[in-house]
This record gives sequence, structure tokens and C-alpha cells, in this order.
Amino acid sequence: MIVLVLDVACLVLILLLGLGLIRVIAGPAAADRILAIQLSGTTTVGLLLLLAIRLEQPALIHAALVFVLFAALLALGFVYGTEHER
Amino acid sequence: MTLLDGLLALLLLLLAGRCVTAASLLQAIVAFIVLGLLLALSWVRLEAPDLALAEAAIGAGLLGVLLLGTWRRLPAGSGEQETPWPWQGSAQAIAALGCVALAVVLALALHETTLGPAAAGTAALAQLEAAGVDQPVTAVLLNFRAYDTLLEMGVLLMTLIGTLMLRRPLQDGALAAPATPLPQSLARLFLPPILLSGLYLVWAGAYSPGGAFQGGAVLAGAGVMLALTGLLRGSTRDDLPLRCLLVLGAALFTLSGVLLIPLTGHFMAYPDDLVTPLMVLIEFSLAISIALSLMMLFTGTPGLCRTRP
Amino acid sequence: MSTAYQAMPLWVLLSSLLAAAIIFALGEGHPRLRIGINLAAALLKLVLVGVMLLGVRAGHEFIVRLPLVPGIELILHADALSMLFISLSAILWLATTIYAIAYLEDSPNRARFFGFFSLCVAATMGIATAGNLFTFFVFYEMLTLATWPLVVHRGTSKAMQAGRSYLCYTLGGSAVLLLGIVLLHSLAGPQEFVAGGTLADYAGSNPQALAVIFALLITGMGVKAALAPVHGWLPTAMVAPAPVSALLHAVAVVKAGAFGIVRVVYDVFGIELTQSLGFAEMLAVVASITIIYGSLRAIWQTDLKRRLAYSTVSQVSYIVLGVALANPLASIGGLVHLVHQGLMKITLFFCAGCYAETHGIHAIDELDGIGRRMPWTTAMFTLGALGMIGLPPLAGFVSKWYLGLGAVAGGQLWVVGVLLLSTLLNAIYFLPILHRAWFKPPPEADDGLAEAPMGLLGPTLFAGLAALAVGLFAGFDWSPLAWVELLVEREYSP
Amino acid sequence: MTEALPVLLVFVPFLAGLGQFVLGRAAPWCQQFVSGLNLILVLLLSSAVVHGDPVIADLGGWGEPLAIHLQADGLAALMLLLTAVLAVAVSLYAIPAFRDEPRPAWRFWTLWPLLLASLNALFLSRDLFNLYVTLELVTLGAIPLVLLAGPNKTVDAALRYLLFALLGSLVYLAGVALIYAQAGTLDLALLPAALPEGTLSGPLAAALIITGVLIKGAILPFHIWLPAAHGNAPAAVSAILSALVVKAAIYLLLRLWTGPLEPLVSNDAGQLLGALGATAILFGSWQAFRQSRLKLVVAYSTVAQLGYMLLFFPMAVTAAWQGAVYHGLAHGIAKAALFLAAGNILYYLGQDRLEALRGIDRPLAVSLLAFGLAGVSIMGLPPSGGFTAKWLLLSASLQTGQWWWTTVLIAGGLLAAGYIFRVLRLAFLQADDATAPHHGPVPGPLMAWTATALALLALALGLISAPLLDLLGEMPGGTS
Amino acid sequence: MSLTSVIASLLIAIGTGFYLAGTVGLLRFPDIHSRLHALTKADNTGLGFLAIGVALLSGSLRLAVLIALVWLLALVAASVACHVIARYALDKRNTDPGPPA
Amino acid sequence: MTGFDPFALAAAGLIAFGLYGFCVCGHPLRRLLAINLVGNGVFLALILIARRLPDGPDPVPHAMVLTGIVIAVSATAFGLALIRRQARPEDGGND
Repeated sequence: MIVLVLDVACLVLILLLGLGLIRVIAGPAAADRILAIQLSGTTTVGLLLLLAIRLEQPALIHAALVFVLFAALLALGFVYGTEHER
Repeated sequence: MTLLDGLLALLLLLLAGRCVTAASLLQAIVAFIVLGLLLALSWVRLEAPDLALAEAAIGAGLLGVLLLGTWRRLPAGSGEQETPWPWQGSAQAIAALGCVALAVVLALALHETTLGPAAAGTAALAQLEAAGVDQPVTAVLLNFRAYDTLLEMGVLLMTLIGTLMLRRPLQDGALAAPATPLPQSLARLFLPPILLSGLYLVWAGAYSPGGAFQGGAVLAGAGVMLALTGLLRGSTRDDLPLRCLLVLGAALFTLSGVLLIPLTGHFMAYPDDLVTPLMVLIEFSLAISIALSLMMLFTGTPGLCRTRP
Repeated sequence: MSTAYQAMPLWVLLSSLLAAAIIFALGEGHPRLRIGINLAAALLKLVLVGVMLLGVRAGHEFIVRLPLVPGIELILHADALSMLFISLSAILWLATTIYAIAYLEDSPNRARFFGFFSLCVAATMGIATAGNLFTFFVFYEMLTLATWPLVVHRGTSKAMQAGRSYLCYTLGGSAVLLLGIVLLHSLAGPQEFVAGGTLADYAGSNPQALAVIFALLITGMGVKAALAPVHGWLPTAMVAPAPVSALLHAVAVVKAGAFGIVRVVYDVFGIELTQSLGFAEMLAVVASITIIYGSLRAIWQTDLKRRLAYSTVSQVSYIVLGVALANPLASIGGLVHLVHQGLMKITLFFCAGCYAETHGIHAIDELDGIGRRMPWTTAMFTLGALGMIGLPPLAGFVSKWYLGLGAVAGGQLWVVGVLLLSTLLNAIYFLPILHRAWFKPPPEADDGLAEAPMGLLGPTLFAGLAALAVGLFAGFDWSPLAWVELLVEREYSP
Repeated sequence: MTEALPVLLVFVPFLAGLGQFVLGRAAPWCQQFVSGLNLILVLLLSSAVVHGDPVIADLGGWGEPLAIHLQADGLAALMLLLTAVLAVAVSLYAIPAFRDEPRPAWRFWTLWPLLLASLNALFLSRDLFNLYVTLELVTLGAIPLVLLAGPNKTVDAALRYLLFALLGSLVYLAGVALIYAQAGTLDLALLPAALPEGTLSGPLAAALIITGVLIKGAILPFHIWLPAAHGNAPAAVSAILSALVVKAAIYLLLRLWTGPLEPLVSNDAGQLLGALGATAILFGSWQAFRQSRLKLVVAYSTVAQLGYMLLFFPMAVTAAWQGAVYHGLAHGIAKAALFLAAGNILYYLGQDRLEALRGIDRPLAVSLLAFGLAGVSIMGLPPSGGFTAKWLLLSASLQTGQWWWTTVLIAGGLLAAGYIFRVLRLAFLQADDATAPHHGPVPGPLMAWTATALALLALALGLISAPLLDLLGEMPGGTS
Repeated sequence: MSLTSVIASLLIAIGTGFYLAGTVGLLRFPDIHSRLHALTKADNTGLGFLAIGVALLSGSLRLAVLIALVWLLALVAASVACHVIARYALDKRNTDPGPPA
Repeated sequence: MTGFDPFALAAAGLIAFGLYGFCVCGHPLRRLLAINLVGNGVFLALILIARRLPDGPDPVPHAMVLTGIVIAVSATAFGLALIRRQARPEDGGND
């Protein structure tokens, strides 16, 4: 039963992730695409948590943690650039 | 779960297609970054949590930031509408046909070969006892096939030197501090957990998913975050300690391999009673070198220093 | 001692190779030292060749083997035929060196010139002593490469043009030659030069392959021997300095080609096989055509050196003709012409160089009355020209006489016709020059007697008198004719 | 004792490179020491190999099929020898060439020993995946070296090089994956026996591996990255790239073709590779003939010359094997000499446009001599290593009855003569005083004579082929 | 089936629902700022419910703490990212395609 | 293992898309992305291969992939630095 719930939740999340990709394609602004990345990031974290339980792999929670720790990094990188040349 | 796998695979393909056909360069980059996320999920599904960790640290941390930052540095409109060359249409069609054919053959081949013996893998699992670590992947990386890992450190060093050569002169300034204080606060808040989890991953590599590279990549991510928020800046002065740390992993790895030959009779072999401490020592030194190299690949400067307000 | 003696061909080769290396290393400085080395090397070589000549006459065979590629050896081998060519080259090298030192006094890039000059001679020595086709090819190519810088020595665009044409012809030719050699190698394995040839076994089984190989080899060598229609490089190469022209025409390049053809016919295929497969006939026809064609073209040239060049085209084919007639008498005529033509032609070119260097004369119509101003030079020119025409008892007559005898003996009377026609044409293009030189009044700006400097005149006199001597004393024991008779005797009596 | 030699060959230069990096400034003497030591080690290794079985080192002592082995057989020893000789020459040449620029000098003296270690590692490797790593190591060491000529000038070339190199190695890796899937091992020695027959993945893996290596080796049609990279790098670097780095890929092809891929490849594939090689010879030579810059002439010549080594594949007899490998050696030495000589000309003229070459034969006589002598080997004229190789290939083509390769070989030699003499011809032309270009300093004797020494060595290779071919031995698995 | 499982399932279902809302918001809202709004709020709430559910199922305090940490940090990160993107959009009002000149 | 593994399809697709992208794209950044696609495809294939060992995933391909990722990342970072430099060549020389 609980396995079913987890499976269904996973499926829903991955479907949502796929739906979110429309923003990647449609844009229109650069910021929209970055938003799509953010969405995918959060969804992935959720999925990782679910899979950690479903597959009984606690290491995945670490992976989720790493994702979260770097969640804001892409947005920062996009907005503030990379090199010391501004 | 098979459905999940199917969806994942489908999304991977969609994103890959988007990545190469998108009209806008940013779209392609974003598609690639999202593809990285999905790949991490795929690694999870394929019983490769090590790789999921690596992908998380690299895709979200270093590579994504570099890609987006590079896009920002490009002149306006570059890479968007490429001027068509003669015969472009037919050439593309031929390329597409060829690639479709290749994909079919490749998929069939991969399908065909998912059964069979794996002598090397079986041997690795069988000899895990003697390797000094419990995690098979780490054992392969640091002991059974340590030579590959060592040479890989050479790759890292050489690309770093190459990147440093592209640095432009007279730019010792930091990134302009972000207009809001929020990112800096975030960096300060996140720094301890990132460092902790990075070190933990290095340590955990001995018995669970993790290892020098994953830990190093997370530590490098911390550096990237500091540099992005202006807490750390690149410096044109390269100093001896930094250079020492950059080669620490490779040097320690090589020297222990060479100096222990009298005890073991083989290059890069470790005596039984020393193997675990040596593994841990080498793993940490590798992680430090990897972290610093990746970080400096990001900043592109030979040195780093703290920004003092 | 015995190995050192056995290795004589190697020392002969090295004497000029080392000279080249030292001259290159010295660079443009030290002109006196360079002259010293040049002369010393030339004299040393002469001595070595003398020693070897005695040895070969006594029946000794000198041979040096050097494994090069698995299955293939670099063989230096001195037999009677080699000695004919080597002696000629060694003597004329000394003369040409002295001549060149005087000729190029104060001109730039002398080190380069003399370096390649020595290299050229080394290559010629290698060709002469080559013991198999492979070795022959190695030195044949070395000769091509070493001669090119000499042809373009002046660095003018005309010289460059000539150099390009020279390279196109000779490299193309050597590619064909290489193909022939490799084919032969794959057909019959490594082959050494042996009197009578080594291919008789394949005549029955694979005549087509042999025909192809023969055609390839002769075409490849024919380029250097300036057989029509692949002679085109020779007249344009006339822009080179006179000593180079002398070298190209008399000693090294064209002779290397002719010598190669002799080797192929005698020592690879063998005369009998050549004849039985019908190659000899064709070769004779080609040679005859070249003889007539070269002479005809020579008549219309107004530039002295170009006329001499076409004369060379014609005269060198006498050698090929002699070989192609495939009987002992004609062979004697052809082979002795190798020496005779060399001596006569080098005299003529030395004279042309003297005219150019002393009075700036290049065109034939500027030669009016030159006999009065440069009597010695003109006398030598006359000797050479009359010899070429074939006036008895000069050297050219000896060659033509034996060729004619051979033709009659072989029943090929049409060849006699060719010889007569050629003699007539020779007279047509040489006699007017002599007439101008001796009997026409000089131009008004006559500054009296103005002979070429001693450095130029000396070698000219030497060469002219030598040309005279080989004709006059042809019956003597040590004359080239005697040597050739010995040689042909060995060739035709298995 | 000899088991230590392969290990030392990799780690002596590797540690030297690390040390140089830490030191932070140029220390050319250190590299002279390393390249000298490297040569001694290679000579010791060669003498061990020639007297018997290959020298094998088991890294980590885990044994087959898991551990990585280093193995030196005749082919590897020859390539190591080539590398060692060129390392000595290039290291000497680089002392004056980089003297005036402290920072690039430091980078050069750091990257060069690392690259040397990588090349040695590649030639010694007996492991399919380790070969991937070393291939990457070699290219990623080479690209920063290209940048040494100044990023503004070379960034396009370096980028193109990088993209192709990365693609090539990943395609190779895809093949490796399929091989591992079937055989379960990466050890070259175990693979031929471990590969099952009649699978789809086998030929596919072979095709992927070969394609990847061809991309790395700049074989037509994948050559487009090469001329810019080799033509714009500093002379010492161009010499290394042309003589060794691309050669490493072809070496790999020879090794794999006669080893693990042998049961997977067909004669048709060999003919196809031969056709690629032939096209490369003709097209590359023609392009070399059309260039207006000296170093581009030499770079396109590399495109052409690499094609000769591919002619082994359709013929696959011992003569062709020897010819192809010997061509690799001869071309390596001669091409390094050409690039060093071209570097001297560039050093003196400050540019390398062909029109500027008029009349430089007086100040640059020695360098020009080196160019000419090396050209002899490139043209395949006797007596030179190039000729020996060509002779062997010609014999092989006639021996196997594949006369069409004969035509290609002959035509290639003539075309090579075309572009070499085009350069020499200009140098012999009298300088036009009115347009005398600005001249820099005349290169010193060390720069001039290293080039000449290499050129002479290229000629000498024509005379000393017997012991070298002895060291190489018969074609592995060959019957004839 | 235990009570924990039921509660966890419920929480996970609610979390998934929030995710759905967030995604729909991202797709349907008219402008960038409202999309940001939808995304960060809904998704992070969703993650919160999910995290609690998963933590309940994990059965170990250590993991539960870790999961809580994941959520907390996600909240902080999301808010900062949202803030930065919003500012960027406000500053530039640039449109795709094309990086800023 | 009767059905067709969707990931095998994905791996083949990634490689093919990457190669296609490399062939048809002109911009170096796009080519770099395409190369990374190929890389990801190859890594995916390797991990699939690692799964067929009965007693747990085969660690050798995993290690290969990790090594491959490090190489790919560092090379990509270098490539990006080159692209940035190429985009603004006017900014002066080396150092």
C-alpha cells in the first residue's frame, strides 16, 4: 500500500517535472527558463526523498541535501555571472 | 516503477532533443541543466547513488553555473540564428538519418549485452576484503585501478593550467558584490552545512556512497558560492601553499605508490596493515586537490583571497 | 687491411661526401680552407680511383654490403663498367673544381655551391659503384636533390623556372623508376647487377611483367639521359653557371641516366633477354629519334649554351644506341662514347664559360672573330666541335666508327644512315660557329688579345687535350677504348 | 628489475611536472635532466624487450583481469624511443625559445613533462579504459601548450581542437563500454579470447573505437582541427603535437587493430581505412601545396603523412606493419625537424608568410639545411627513414596485389616534393632589397642545430632500420 | 497498514498536490513575478509535506533530522533564489532571446 | 529481462542526439553541450552494463564513469573558459 502511494507520488512528480519543461521551451524571458530550473530542482529533491524511502537507500537523502545546498547557486550564477570581470 | 523509468527515459530523450535543436542558446543550456537533474534521478534508479551525488554537486553546482555564466558573457545574439550554409538542409537530413541509424543499432547492442559475465567486476567484489575500504566503487578507484584515478588528477591539473592561461590581465577585482545583502547572508548560512556535508561525503566514501570526488565537488561548490556572492575573490597572485595543495592529492598518491614498493613489491600497492589509514589519507588529500582545482577552474584565477569589507 | 682494401668504393664515395659535410659546416667564411679541402678531396679521390683501377684490371672485385631494410642491401661494387664511369668522373671533378673556383670567384653563396657540388660527385660515385638497382636508386635520387641547388644557384626567377622544370622531370622520372624497381623486386626478389642479367628465368613465365618493368626502368632513367620526349629539362637548365652545365652534361646527370640504362640492359635483363623480348629494337629506335631530333633542334638555337645542350641530347643517345644494338662492336662504340662525349662536351662547356666570363658572350652571333682574342680557348673549342662531328682521328670518330661497324655487323643498316645524317647535322650546327670564330672580323671594340684567366683556361686546356688524346691514342693499352674492349669482352663471353 | 622501468617512465616525468608546478618558475635544467633520464630508461627498456618477452608491470598487484598492467613490447618500445629522442631535442630547443618569457616558460616547463609522462603512459598502457584516460591526458596536455603562443591568436584553434578531441575520446569510450559489456575485462591481453563471436555489439564497438581514434588522430575527414592548432602553436609545441600527439592515436589504432579488435574487423573495414588514408595523403598534400604560411604548409603535411600509416590496414602483412610503424618514426623525427626549422625562420622573420622567405638562406643556412634534409624524408626519397617506410609499404602493396596503393604512395611522394620545394625555392630566390622585411635576431646555435640534428637523424633512419625493425618484430597475429 | 503509513501517505498526497499547483502556476500565470510567486510558495510547501511524510516513514531520528534540514535549507535557498531572480527581472526587463549586450 | 530497457534507449538516444548536435551546430557552446550529451549517454550505457552482475552492481564501470565525469567536467570547464575568451578577444593579451 505505502509502496503504491510512493510510486504514484513519484510518477506524479515526474509528470509535473515534464510539464514544467514547457516553460523551458516556451520562455519567454530568460528568467522564466531559470524558474523552470528551480522547479525541476525542487521536484527532484522531492523525488529523491521519496525514492530514498522507496528504494531504502538513505544515501539518497544526502544527495537531496546536496541538491538543496546548491539550489540557489544556479540562480546566483545566472544573475551574477562567473568571472571577476564586471 | 517501470513506468517511472520509462518516463525518465522519455524525458531524457526529449531534453536531449531540445538541447540540440533549440533555437535559443539559453534554452539549450537550460535543457541541458534539467537533463542533469533527470540524470541524477536515473542514476538513483540504476543503483548508482554515487553518481547521483556526483551529478548533484557537479550539475547543479559547478557546471550549471559555468554554463549560465558563459552564456551571460557571450555577445548579444550569438549562437541564436546561425547563418545557413549551402546544402545545410540535406546535410542535416543525412546527419539525422545517420544518427537515427546509430541510435537503433546502439540500442539493440545495449539490449543484447545486458547479460554476460563480468570478470573484472566479479574479481573486484571478491577481493574487496583486501582493499581497505568497504565501498566497492571507492576500492576500485583508490586501490584496484588507482592508476586511472592518479592520471585523472593529471587531467585536472593540466586543464587548470590551461584555464589560467586564458585569464586576462589586470583584473584583480572581485565580483561586484550583489546589490542585495541576501545572497551573502545565504552563503554565510550555507557555508557550514556545505563544508560539513562535503567532508562527510569524503569520509563516508570508505563505506557508503560518496568519496573523494563527490566530497571534493561539494567543497568546490562552497567555493563557487563564496565567489559568486563576493565573499571570496580571485587574485592574480598565486602562492606556494595553494600550489602545494593543488598537487597534494596526486603527489601523495604517487609517492605512497612508489615509496611502498619495498614493502609490497608492486607499484601502487598497499601493505595490509596500513591500507585503511592510507586509503583515508589519500582520499582526503585527493578531495582537497579536487575541490581547489574545480574551484579555480571556476574562478579562472591563479589565487584566491577573502574579501574584507 | 684486406677489409679496408675491399671497401675501396666506400672510401671513394666518402672522400667527396666528407668534403661536402666539412664545406657545409665551415659556412661562408674560410674561403682558402674550403678551396684546400676541395682540391685535396679531389686529388685523394683520384689516387683512390687509381688504386682501384689497378685492382679491377688485375681482376679483383671490390664489394661492400650494408643491410638496409630486411632483405635489401646497400651494395657498393666496383667492376670494370663502374671504373669507366668513376675514372671519368674523378678526373673531370678535379678539372671542374679548379674551373669552378676560378669561375665563381667573389660570387655569393660559394660554400653552398661547393657543398652541393661535392655532394653531386659523391652521388655520381654511388651511381657508378651501385651493386643493385636499389643502391642505384638511392644515389640516383641523391643526385637529383644535390643538383637542384646548383641549377637554381643564381637565384633569379629564370633559374627558379629551370629548377622547377628540372625537378618535375627528374622526380617524375624517379617515381617511375622506383615503381619499376619495386615491381621487379616483388617479381624476382632482390637482384644484384650481374653480367648477363638475372631475369632469364622469368622470360617464359611472365614476359608482360618484364616488359612493363623494362619500360618503367628505361623511362625513369631516360629522363636523366634526356631521351626524347623527356629531355625538356636539359636546355632550360642552361641558366646554371657554366661549371654546373659542364657537370650536368658531361659527368653527372645525363651520364647517370645513360649509365643506368647500360646497367639495366647488361646487368639486370642481360643482352640476350633484352634482344629476345624485342626491347633492344625499340630502344634503338628511341635513341635514333633522339639523336636526329636533338641535332635538328640544335641548329635553330642562337644561344651558345642552348645549342650545346641540344647537342648533348643528341650525343648521349649514342651511348644508348650502342647498347641497344646489342652486339659487341656497337657496345664498344656506345660505352666508349660515355667517356669520349664527356671529355668533348666538358671542353665545349668550359669554353662557353670562358667566353661568357671573359667577354660576356652568350649568343652565337657575338662570337665573331673571337679566335683572335682568345686563341687558346677557341682552339680547344674547335677540337671539341670537330670531335663531336666525328672528324678522324678525333674521339667522336672512334665512337661513331665502332657504332657503324656494329650496325653493319648486326645487319641494321638504317642505323648507319642515322649516324651519317647525325654527322651531317653536327657539322651544320658546329661549323658555322667555327667559321665565325676564326674567319669573321671581330666587332669594332676589339681590345686585342684577352685570354681567359689561368684558372679557367687551365682546366679547359686539360679537358681539350684529353679529348684529343683519347682519340689519337685510342689504340694504346690504357686508353678508354682498350678498357671498354676488355669490358665488352667480359660481357659477351659468359 | 626491468618491471620497474615502465613505472619509472611514467612517474619520473609526472613528478617532475608536479614539482615544476609547485616551484612556480621555470627551471629548464630540470627538464633536461628528466628527458635525459627518460632516454636512458627507454634504452634500457628497449634492450630488455629486444632480448625476449615484453616487459610487464602489474600495478597494485591485483592481477588479471582486474588490475591495470603496463606493458612494453616492440611497438611500444619504438614509440617510446621516438618520444624520448624528440623529448631530448625539443627540451634543448625550448631553452632559448622560451628564455625571454618567464610565465609562459614556467607553464611550458610544467606542461611538457606532464605531457611526456602522458605519452609514455599511453604507449605503455595495456588497458582499454586506461587508454581512454591517457588519450585525454595527452590531448588536454597538448591544448594548453597550443595556447602558449598567446591566447588571442590561438584560442580558436585550441577550442576547435578541444571539441574534436573530446568528441573523439567519448566515441572511443562508447566502444569501450560495449567491449566491456561483452568481455567483462578491459585488459588488452585478455580481450581477444574473451570477446564472444557473432554479436552485434562487437563490430559496433570496433567501429566506435576506430572512429574515436580517427578523430583524435586527425584523419580525413576529421582533420579540420589540426592545421590551425599545429600551425599556430609555438614551434617546439607544434613539433611535439605533429610528431607525437597525433601519432599516439594512430599507434593506438595499430595496436588495437592487431590486438583485441582483430576478430571484430573485416578486410572491407581495412580497405575503408586505407581509402581514408589515401584521401588524406592526396588532399593533405594538395592543401599543403596551396598554403601561404610556412607552418600551415608543414601542418597540412602532417595531415597527409598520417595517411601513410593507415595504408597498413588494407594490406595487413608484416611488410606493411613495418612500413607503417617505420613511417611513424621517420615522420615523427622529420616533422619535428621541419617544425623546429620553421620555428627558427619564424623567430628570425617575425612572421612565416611564404613571400617573406626570399633570400633567407644566408642568415638561416643551417635551419634551411635542416628543412631541406627533413624534407627529403618527408618526400620519401632515399636515403632516409621516409624512403625505407615507403619502400616497405610499396613492397607490401605489390605483395598483396593491391597495386592501387602503389599509385597513391608514388603520387604522395611527388606531391610532397611539390610543397617542400616550393618552400626551398623561395628561400633560394634572391631577396628583393626594396621589400626587405623587418628581421629579428638570428636563432642561436642551439635552436639551429637541434633542428639539423633531428633532420640528420631522419636521414640516418634510412641506414639503421635493421635493428629498429628487429625490435618491432613481426606483425602480431600475422601469418606472413 | 499502520497509522504512520496512513498519515505519511496523506502527507505525501498533499505534498504532491502542492507540487501540482506550483507547476500549474508556473505554466498558467501571466507574468514572471506571479510565476515566481506560485513556484516558490507552492513547491516549497509541497516539499514540506512530502518531507514530513518521508520522515515519518524513515523510521530513524537521524534521517528525520536530515530530512528536516533538507526542507529548512530548501526554504532558505528558494527564497533567496526567488528574490534574486525577481530583482533581475525587475532590473533588466530583458526579453529572451539574447544575452545582455 | 525480457522487455526493452528504456534506459538503453535513452543512452543510445543521448549519444545519437549528441553526435547529431555536434554535426549540425556551429556555435562552440552548442557543440560543447552536444559533446556532454554524448558523454552522458556513454555513462548511462556503462551504468546499464554494470547492472548485469548478479551479486550487486559491478563497481568497475561505476569507477569508470566517475573518472569519466571528472575528465568531462574539467574539460568542459576549460572549453567554457576558451569560449568566454573567444567571445571577447579584444581584452588584451596573456599576462
